[in-house]
Formats: sequence, structure tokens, C-alpha cells
Amino acid sequence: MVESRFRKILIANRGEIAVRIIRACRELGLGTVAVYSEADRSAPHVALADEAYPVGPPPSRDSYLRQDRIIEVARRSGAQAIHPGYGFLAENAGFARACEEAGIVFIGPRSETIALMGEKTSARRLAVKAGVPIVPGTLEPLGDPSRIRSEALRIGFPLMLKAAAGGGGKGLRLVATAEELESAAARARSEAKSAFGDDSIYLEKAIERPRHIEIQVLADQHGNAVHLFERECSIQRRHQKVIEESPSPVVTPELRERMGSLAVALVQTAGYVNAGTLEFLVDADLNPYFLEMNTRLQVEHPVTEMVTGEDLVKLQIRIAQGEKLPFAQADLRQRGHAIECRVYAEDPDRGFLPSPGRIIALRLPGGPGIRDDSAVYEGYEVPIHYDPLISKLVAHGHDRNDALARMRRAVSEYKVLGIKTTIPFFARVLRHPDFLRGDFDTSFVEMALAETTGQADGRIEVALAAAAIRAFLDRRQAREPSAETPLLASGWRRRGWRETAGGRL
Amino acid sequence: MVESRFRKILIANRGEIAVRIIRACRELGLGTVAVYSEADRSAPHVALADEAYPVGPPPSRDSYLRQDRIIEVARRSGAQAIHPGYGFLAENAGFARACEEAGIVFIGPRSETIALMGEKTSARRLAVKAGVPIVPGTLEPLGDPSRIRSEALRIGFPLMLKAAAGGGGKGLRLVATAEELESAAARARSEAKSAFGDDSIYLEKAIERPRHIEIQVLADQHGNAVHLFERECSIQRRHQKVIEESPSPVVTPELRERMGSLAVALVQTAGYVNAGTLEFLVDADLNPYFLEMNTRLQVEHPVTEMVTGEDLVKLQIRIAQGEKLPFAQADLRQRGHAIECRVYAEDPDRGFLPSPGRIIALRLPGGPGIRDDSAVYEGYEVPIHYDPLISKLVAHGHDRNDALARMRRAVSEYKVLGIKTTIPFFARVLRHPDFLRGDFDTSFVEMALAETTGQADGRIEVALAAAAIRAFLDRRQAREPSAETPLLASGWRRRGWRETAGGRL
Amino acid sequence: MIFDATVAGRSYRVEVKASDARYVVSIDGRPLTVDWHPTGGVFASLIIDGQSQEVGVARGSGGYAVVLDDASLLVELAAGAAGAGSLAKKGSAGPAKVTAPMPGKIVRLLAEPGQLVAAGQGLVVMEAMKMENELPAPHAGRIKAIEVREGQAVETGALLVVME
Amino acid sequence: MIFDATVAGRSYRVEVKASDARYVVSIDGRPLTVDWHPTGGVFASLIIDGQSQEVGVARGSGGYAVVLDDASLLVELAAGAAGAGSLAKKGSAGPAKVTAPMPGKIVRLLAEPGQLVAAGQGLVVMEAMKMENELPAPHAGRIKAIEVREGQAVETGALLVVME
Repeated sequence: MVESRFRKILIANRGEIAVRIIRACRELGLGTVAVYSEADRSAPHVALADEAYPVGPPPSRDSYLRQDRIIEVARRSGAQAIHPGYGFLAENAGFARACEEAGIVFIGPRSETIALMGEKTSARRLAVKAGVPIVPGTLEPLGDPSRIRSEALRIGFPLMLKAAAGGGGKGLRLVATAEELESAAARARSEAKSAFGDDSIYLEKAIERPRHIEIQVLADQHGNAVHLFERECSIQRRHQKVIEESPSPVVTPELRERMGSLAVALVQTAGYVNAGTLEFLVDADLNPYFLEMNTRLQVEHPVTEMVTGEDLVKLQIRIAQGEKLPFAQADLRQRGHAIECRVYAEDPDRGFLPSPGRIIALRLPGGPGIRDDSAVYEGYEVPIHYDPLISKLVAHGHDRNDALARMRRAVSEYKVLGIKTTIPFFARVLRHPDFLRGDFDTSFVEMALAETTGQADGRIEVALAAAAIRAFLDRRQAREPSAETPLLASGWRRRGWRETAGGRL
Repeated sequence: MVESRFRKILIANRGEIAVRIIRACRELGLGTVAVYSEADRSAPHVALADEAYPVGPPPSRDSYLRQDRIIEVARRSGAQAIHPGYGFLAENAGFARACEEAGIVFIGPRSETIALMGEKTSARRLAVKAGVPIVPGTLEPLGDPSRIRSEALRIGFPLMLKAAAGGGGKGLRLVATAEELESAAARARSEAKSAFGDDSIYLEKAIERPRHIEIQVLADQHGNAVHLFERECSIQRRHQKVIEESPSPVVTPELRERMGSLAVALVQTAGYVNAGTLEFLVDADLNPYFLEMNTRLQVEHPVTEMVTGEDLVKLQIRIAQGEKLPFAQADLRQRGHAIECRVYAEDPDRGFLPSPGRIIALRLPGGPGIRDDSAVYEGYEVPIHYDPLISKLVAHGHDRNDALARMRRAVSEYKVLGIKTTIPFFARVLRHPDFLRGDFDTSFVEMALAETTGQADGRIEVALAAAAIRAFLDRRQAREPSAETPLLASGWRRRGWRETAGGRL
Repeated sequence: MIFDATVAGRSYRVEVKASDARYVVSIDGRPLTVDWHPTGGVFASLIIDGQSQEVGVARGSGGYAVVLDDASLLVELAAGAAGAGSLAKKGSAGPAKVTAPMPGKIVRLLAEPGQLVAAGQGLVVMEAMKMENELPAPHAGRIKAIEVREGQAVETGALLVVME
Repeated sequence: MIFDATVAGRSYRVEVKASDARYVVSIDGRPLTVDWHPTGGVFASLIIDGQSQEVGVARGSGGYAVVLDDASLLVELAAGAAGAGSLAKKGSAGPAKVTAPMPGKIVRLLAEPGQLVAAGQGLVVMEAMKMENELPAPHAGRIKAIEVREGQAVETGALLVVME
């Protein structure tokens, strides 16, 4: 029950989530301290913060994961609290403990709660204790191959192998038959070892055509907990979400009520404090199964913010300051429908291959119902070292169709040159009949990509004309250099004039 | 009771409102036709529309006011309806009639209603008939000086002289004493004559420390009408609004209910169809007086959209198609608080002098609760021929303080180089104690400008350092031209590299 | 490199040195270590003693326009001589010239050559962006010449009226 | 000006002529009258027969990247000869080269010189943006040379593996 008014917060993250948190702090009148790696000197979060300090070389382990340096910056700059964002140190119980010991508030749950939920089988055992249904499987971490085999035979195939020490799709394996088990288990354990330093795994029965639906919760230090309804997260590539929405097209009022109550029960059993998300699989008969809990802010939190009108980051900060939740469950309502598209620097036409590099030109969408949480600018070099997420584009509308229409409109306005992004992919998904009907599961992306390829033919002509005219202007300009010497920072202006003149010849 | 599904709409406007309407059409799946003057070939509304056609030289009277050409473009392109936006032909009864005669739907009220409300004294008489209180004064247009004098003496001083044939602050005069009356009336009539071609005026008693509060209404062709609550519009310069918000800080639930009912009564008495706005003055004792009705979309409509969750432009289109209103009064709720800042190309440090010209650089704000309805881009030349509004920046928050905090944050992110804008002015207003308390009337801007001048001293140092380093780099670059010849459209890239290299010397 | 700088009505002597990956900027002898990094186009991120700012800097007529959070400043720079006291003071004597503060159209002339006008009295009405603006006399005096005619389009800085 | 253009796997002959305030672009002999106007940076508004489009066009490695609403296309352009049939066909014979499709780090080599590999078999694992990506053999054959070592950082287009 820490009750302390913050004046300054350090944001131990980068990219769009650091920008998001800085904005919340600024709106609360709090000072902000950014940290940055050598690769991020020109990143937007550095420019936006009130203070900024370097913490090391580009690789995350040498900078954004350097707990000692980050805590030292917090001390030196006089920050009372650290917001970890997501990823990096957000679910690191050791870091939360180090903050606690340094007398700095970690904006998140207590370190014990992070550890409890971080070990996926202890989270499963806690769910059982709270009366929350889990996917049938094992409740303990397993290492012994013969034990794995006997448990697998008990559960039956197909089944999933998962790393016990962490989530996020690492070490995940779908095993269709008993024959595949041995080599799959070996590979899963080796991946778990390299990702988390712990090779124990656990088993879950595979759910057919599952939907991935999660519940947002908030819990304060005074024992109050509420849920903020669901997010539908079934549109995934490589077990990572690319599109999320709320409400889910399949969740009925009864299921919403049930999942919300289960989530609150688990949170209260765990003594959880902070914003958090409970992930569920929902089968074709609308039975929910608890998967795991993320003890941090979620990438897709804006979807919940748009439908509830609440600001989750500000609420995290207020909870960490010891304030009580400013509302009860009955005060919360879903209004309209929201959808988020994660704009990644990836090439959807080549299996979502990373596409770092310089953004030559950028046109962002605007207007009614559109929120752009981005962390790039024209001329920005997207570095190769970090997550490829460059923007969260969110649309809010009256109902699902209205939100989808707004998102289609915004996606068509969003133009990026210099790197590949997932924007053209969203343009296709947002017109796919199954997606429009809300009829999809976690295998949608693979299926949809296979179906819809090729460009509309009418565009080829426009693209040819545009490229040819540009080349024509480039060549003419090269032959007839202007008398004006292009020395100064006003280079763009020269170009603008020339082209205009060219067009009037 | 026209019931016709539109497939394509012509937007008879330019700038941010044309962009706003094109976005609504696109979200409804409707084709869009833009018209443009010779000064607007590179304007955003032209690039965004599906089709675009020139309608004449830069002056509005030769292009955007050319009814014949606009109707001809609608015919040729196969548009079923014309959306007039605001300004230009939006409240021109003759244009509405010409559309009706050409078999094209004018998205607005019937031409008779426009005429009825356009003549301000007939609107006042209608209000009296509907039981809506008006500012005490005359009910007929006046031309005869002796009649003006006798009516003025009856009403008492101070009083306002207003043009009978139109609104918008044209021909407006505050008369403090009987001595000033004669010359003020002469000037008012001459202004009215040149603005509207009609020199008749009417008189209204001056209200002390008035607040300008308006009610948004919607009425369909089936006799249904609702109000969408109030907007507070007291922050004005030159009798034009610069900041609007909803709810008003002074409107009580009772006053809201009363003003809303009065507005609906007037709308139904008039047989009004379309979105519309009733302007009221509210005195210090919270008595509302009807001023005039705008029979069109309002610049500040986003404020209402943010708090109600409704899309007024889409609703205008659906009403014009003959659809019924999709909700009743009881379905409408105000949620949170919204505020709009009108970003004008004007210099607030020099009495809001116009500042057209090229936008050298532009950084738009984003993130939670921010909506930017703009119609400019980096490199855009703001023309001298039209209204200086370049963007409507809107913030939505939990309550007034939250919305103001978000607006302050967004304003600090919004950066424009090349022209002057009202952005630094908003930064000052949003920190002014009277404004924060909600304690202001229509004289606020003059007063606040007089009080708060001068720049924060800490910034001088940063500005000096920034300018000096840029000049240093410019000069060094001029002395050491790179081997690379800057021929192509990638001029920006060259500059970026050079500066980086410079920083590492 | 040394500059004579004027901003918000005050003059400063500013020296810039590149030093490693930084700049040392001395303002009237007080040194600041500035970590400057371009952030697209005319924008740059400045970190001075850990304090971060993003600024836009563009050279325009009359100097460098600097846009910071919530403010916009015009910095006039001239290459400074090595010694002090070399600032060329702006002449405020001589005939006053009224110039166009914006591009626009001359709508009306309110005075004529030879006329005596009071300080603040309107001389010319210009129109731009649908607004008429009256340009006032900078001080009392006699009109020497009117350099424009009604209906004429003018650019920013165009000479409109000369006063004795 | 005449170009040989390739987009989405098809080749076209494109001719551009400036004509008044317009361009006439002939694609395989079919003329389009294009009203082109720059709209900031690399963007331009195109109006063709009243149909409006905004495009971004930037020259990059391999051609002109054109971004339209909802789509992104790469247009390869070569100065065309006056006559027809002069398109230089891309050679598909000769030794296949596997190049880096993105900047990144070589994490693992999965094959060695002399080894026979099947089409689609993984040759190299590259890492960028926290993701590992396996680069496959374009066809079955023998590895002639491996041009990188594990841990090495490479740029887009860097030669990684040569196959016989």
C-alpha cells in the first residue's frame, strides 16, 4: 500500500510503447525520463521525453535489459517510479525486486506475483485453485522424457508442448501423433532452454479451431479488481497477434460475463495489483480455457481504451501511486467497436520477413475515429535490433462494420516508402469475406495469404505512369541543373519548385 | 421524402471539411467527386477523392461559388447528391433550389428552410412562434434611420446592430450610447450591403458578459428530431470561434435539458431536415436567448461527435437518402469531455494576421484521445484565397481536466514551420487560469492576449543553440560540397547523411 | 564559428565548435554541450545535460525560424567578427517604410502622398484569406509616397508606403 | 523518353512526353493523358480522365517503389531503345546466388561447400528484429561457396551462398 505521489517517471522501453507512456505521463503532469541504446539516439521516444540518457550498445542485453544501468539512471535523474512497458524487463521478477530494493516503484505487480504467473504451470495451478477452467494437460513442469511420454498418452493427441518458464510462442510445438512426440519434445526443450534458460515444458490438449480471446483486468492495492471486457486476438502470424478487436464477434453477453468473473476471481486469488491480461482459448462450443496471464500492459490495450473510454496507462500509474480504482465494475461499459492493426516493418509478400531501413516518406491517416500510436517519422531509420512494430493503428466505430470501414479508410490513407510494412496485408484482410463475417480462428492468416495474392490490375497502369513520369523528371533535372546551388536545409523546396516547373513545360 | 440510395457524392467545398466529408463517404462505400479551383490543384481534397474536376480560377466567386459549373460536374460524373460542407454554397437557398431542379439531392434542408433561417428576423419570428426566447429587440428588418432610432430608444443601450440577411459577424456593431447610433447604423448597413447585397439590419439588446453556447440538432424527413447536447463556443477572435468544447463548463443538466427541448421545438416548428445548429447567448443568470440557426454542418461538429460517439456527416447523408434517424433522444448520451482548437494560418502575435505560404515542415500529434482533421501536408502551399483554417485538432478525455491535459500534450507535439499558426496561442490559453476554471466569456481572447506575452526564457537558449548549429552545418556544407550530385527526388536523404556525418566530426 | 544573434529583441554572441560527437555552443561566453541529432527533415533532437528537446529549424527570410514545444522563435544570425562590439545596429532613423506583412491584395488606400497622419492611423487595407487587415502608420508624420495601387497583388515585404 | 518497364512480373514499353501542363504516357502504345502535380516530398497527385490518385514514388535499389492506396509496387525501368524487341531479358541461367533479403546478422550456416541440397532446404539462418529467418535453396544442386561466416552482419543484397 505505497501511497506516494510521483513527480517523475523513467520509461524503461523504446518505440511506440515508450511514446505512449510518455504521453500519459505528460497528460498527468509528470516528468519523463527516457533511456536509449546507441542505435536509438534518433528514436522518437528520446526526442519526446523531458530527459534522456544512454544505457549501452544496440543489443538489448547490453542496453534495454541492463537493469543496473536503468536503475542508476532512475536514481541519478530523481525518478520515483519505472514503467517497463511490455517486453524487455516488463515481466522480469528480478528487475521488479531490484526496483523494490532500490526504493523505486516498479509500475506493475509485486515481484512475487510476476514470478508466480511467469512460471506457466504455477499459474495453471493457481487457476485451478480459483475455479478457472484450464486447457486439460499437466500441472507441473516436466523434464523427464518418459514422464512426458506417459502424460502425453494420458492426455491424447493432438497436443501442444509449451515452455514452462515463459510464453509468447517460444518453445511451442503442436504434436499430431505419438510418433512425433520424442523429436518435438527434444526441440521444444532446446528452444525453451535457449529462450528462458530452463528446459522444462508442460503439455496441453490441442483445442480444435480455437479462438484466442483475452480479458483485460485492473486491480488496485486496496483489493479492488475489475475487468474491462474482452479482446479478440485470433488474427495471428507466427503465434503473434496482428489484428485485435473488441468486442469479439463471437462472445455473447453471457460468455463475456462469465469470462470477466473468472478473470476477476483469478486476479483476487493471486493478490494481483496492476493492469493485466488473462489469455483464454475459446473452443467451437464457446467454452473458455485459461491459457496464461500477462502481468503487464498489452500491445493491444488501445482497443480496450477506445471501447471503455478509460486510459490504462494512466490507471497503471495511479494504481502504483496507491490510489483506489476510480470506478466499480458496474460503471464500466463497452461503447461501439474498436479494432487495432499492428503495423510491422515486415514484408507480408515474403512470409513477413523483417524489413528494417529508412522511411523515405510517410503519410499518416487521420480524421474521425482513428488513433495512431506510432513511433516513426519521415527520415527515420527503423533499426535491425528490435521488434518490428512501428505503429498501432486503431479505429473506433459505432459497431463492427463501422469500425472496419474506418480502418479500411485509414489503411488506404497510410503510406510508407522505403521499407515494407504490413499495411497492404491489412487492406486485403479487411476485405476478406470470412473476416468481415467474423468467422475466423488462429489459422486465418496463413489461409488468407494463400488465397489472396496479386495486385489489382488497374493499379499497374497508374504505377507505370507514376514511375515513368518520375524517371522522366529525374533525368530532365539531371540534364538541366538549376542555377540555384542546393546547399542548405531547404533542399525539399528546390525539388518542389523544379517539379512544378517541369509539369508546366 | 426522397428515398434514394446514393452511389456517388460531389463535395462542393475544399480544405479540411472537404477531406472530412470524403472520409465519411469512403466509410459508407460511396464514390467521391472533388471540385477544385486553379489554386487548389495540389490540395489534399483533390488527391483524396476518387474523381476531381476543375471549376475555375482562384477567387471563390469564379470557382467554388459557380453553381452552374458545380452542378454540371455533378451531372457529368453521375453524382446523385452534393454535400456543400460549410461556407461557400452551404446556406445558399438558390443553390439548394438549383440542385432540386437539376434532380440532384442537396445534402441539407429544403431551399425554403434555408431562406427562412437565412433571413435573421424571420428566424426570430419563428422562434417566438415556437416559444423559444430570443434576445429582446426588433422582429422585422429595418432600413429607415428614424425607425432604427425609435426602436433603439425603446430597447435601450448598449445594443447590437446586426445584418438581417446573414450572420457570421458581418455588419455587427456594438452601440454603447444613443450618440453613437447614427454613424454605427450607417456603417453596419454599408457592411451588410457589401456582404449580403441587402442593407437591412435588426437590433438586439446587448447581453452583459455573454457566453456563446449552441445546440446541435438532427432531423430526418419523417418528422423525427433530436438534439445532441451543447457546445461551448465563447472563445472567439473577431467574432469567430477558435476553441469549442462540450459539455459547457456552465451548463447544468436542467439548462441542457431546457435548451435541448427549445432547439427541438424550433426545428419541428420549422419542418427542418438535416443536421443544424441553434446558437444561443447565455447570460450570467444562465438565461438562454436564441440568436440564429445555422442550417448546415458546423466547423466544430467533431466536439459533438467525440462526446456522443455519432458521425454527423454520415447521419447527414443517411437523412438525405430518406433514412430515419437510427436513434431516439433517450439513446443519446454525453460521454467524457471534448475540446477543439482551430488551427489557423494566422499570426497570433500580430493580431491574428493571415499567414499563408508554404509549410516547410510539419509534425502532427497522435496517440490516445486525439483527432486531427487537417488538410495540409509537408510542402503544401496554403493559398491566400481562402479561409485560413488548416486543421481542427480535437481532444477527448474522461472529464474536462483530462481533455485539456490531452489537448495541451497534443498542442506541444504539433509543429509547423514556414507559416505562422495559432498553435502557440493555444499553448497559452490552455494554461490560462480563467480558462482552466471555465470562467470566461466572449471577450476572453482579447484579454488573455494582452496578459500573456513574451516567451519563456529557457527556450531562448535552446533556440539560439539550435539556430547556431544549423547555421554552422549549413556553412560547412556550403564549403565542402559532397561528391554526390543531388539530382534526384531523394534530396532529403543527402541532407540526412551529411548532418549525421557533421555531428560526428 | 561565431555568430551575432538576435532573438526576441535581445542580442547575443554565439560561438559553435564541433567536438567529438557533440557541439559546444557558447552563448555570451557561457558554454553548453549540445548533443544534436537530426530526426527527419528540418527537425533535430537536442540533449543538453540530459534535458531533451526536439526542435525544427528552417532558414527563412529574416533568419532561422525555430519551432520548439509550444513556441516559435525567430533567430537572426550574422557571421560575427572575432572581436566584440562589432554588431551592426539596426538603423531606426531615416524615412519609415510600411511593408506588406503577408502576401495579399491591396483593397483600399486610406491615405495619399503629402497627407499628415497620426500614429496608428490606417494607411492601407490588405486582403488575404477572406480577411481585410488595416495597416497602420508606425508613427505620426507626412506620407512621402504610396508605392501600390488598389487591386494590386503583393508579396510579403513589398514596399507599400514611405513616410517622411 | 522511352522506358522498358517491368512490374509484377510483366514487361511494358512506356513512353513519356510532356505536353502543356500534362504528360502523355503511352503504355504499350496505349496513350494516357496524365495531370501530375507534386503534393509534398515524393508524393504526387495524378488525375487521369478525372480519376484521382495520390502516389508516392521513390527510386530505390532495383527500381522505383510506387505506393498507392492499399498497395505497393516495384517498377523496374530501363532507358528503352527506339525500336522494339530491345528488352534485356533477365538471365536465369548460370550459378544461382543466394543473397540477403534484408540487413541482419548471420546466426547459423546450415550447409557447407560441396554439399548437395534439395530445393527449399535451409542454407543460412539470418536474424533481424528479434526474428530468425531461414533462407532456402532456390533449387536443388551443389553448394559452390559460402561467402559469409556465423556472427557476421550483412546488408541487403549481400552475397551469402553460391550454388553450382
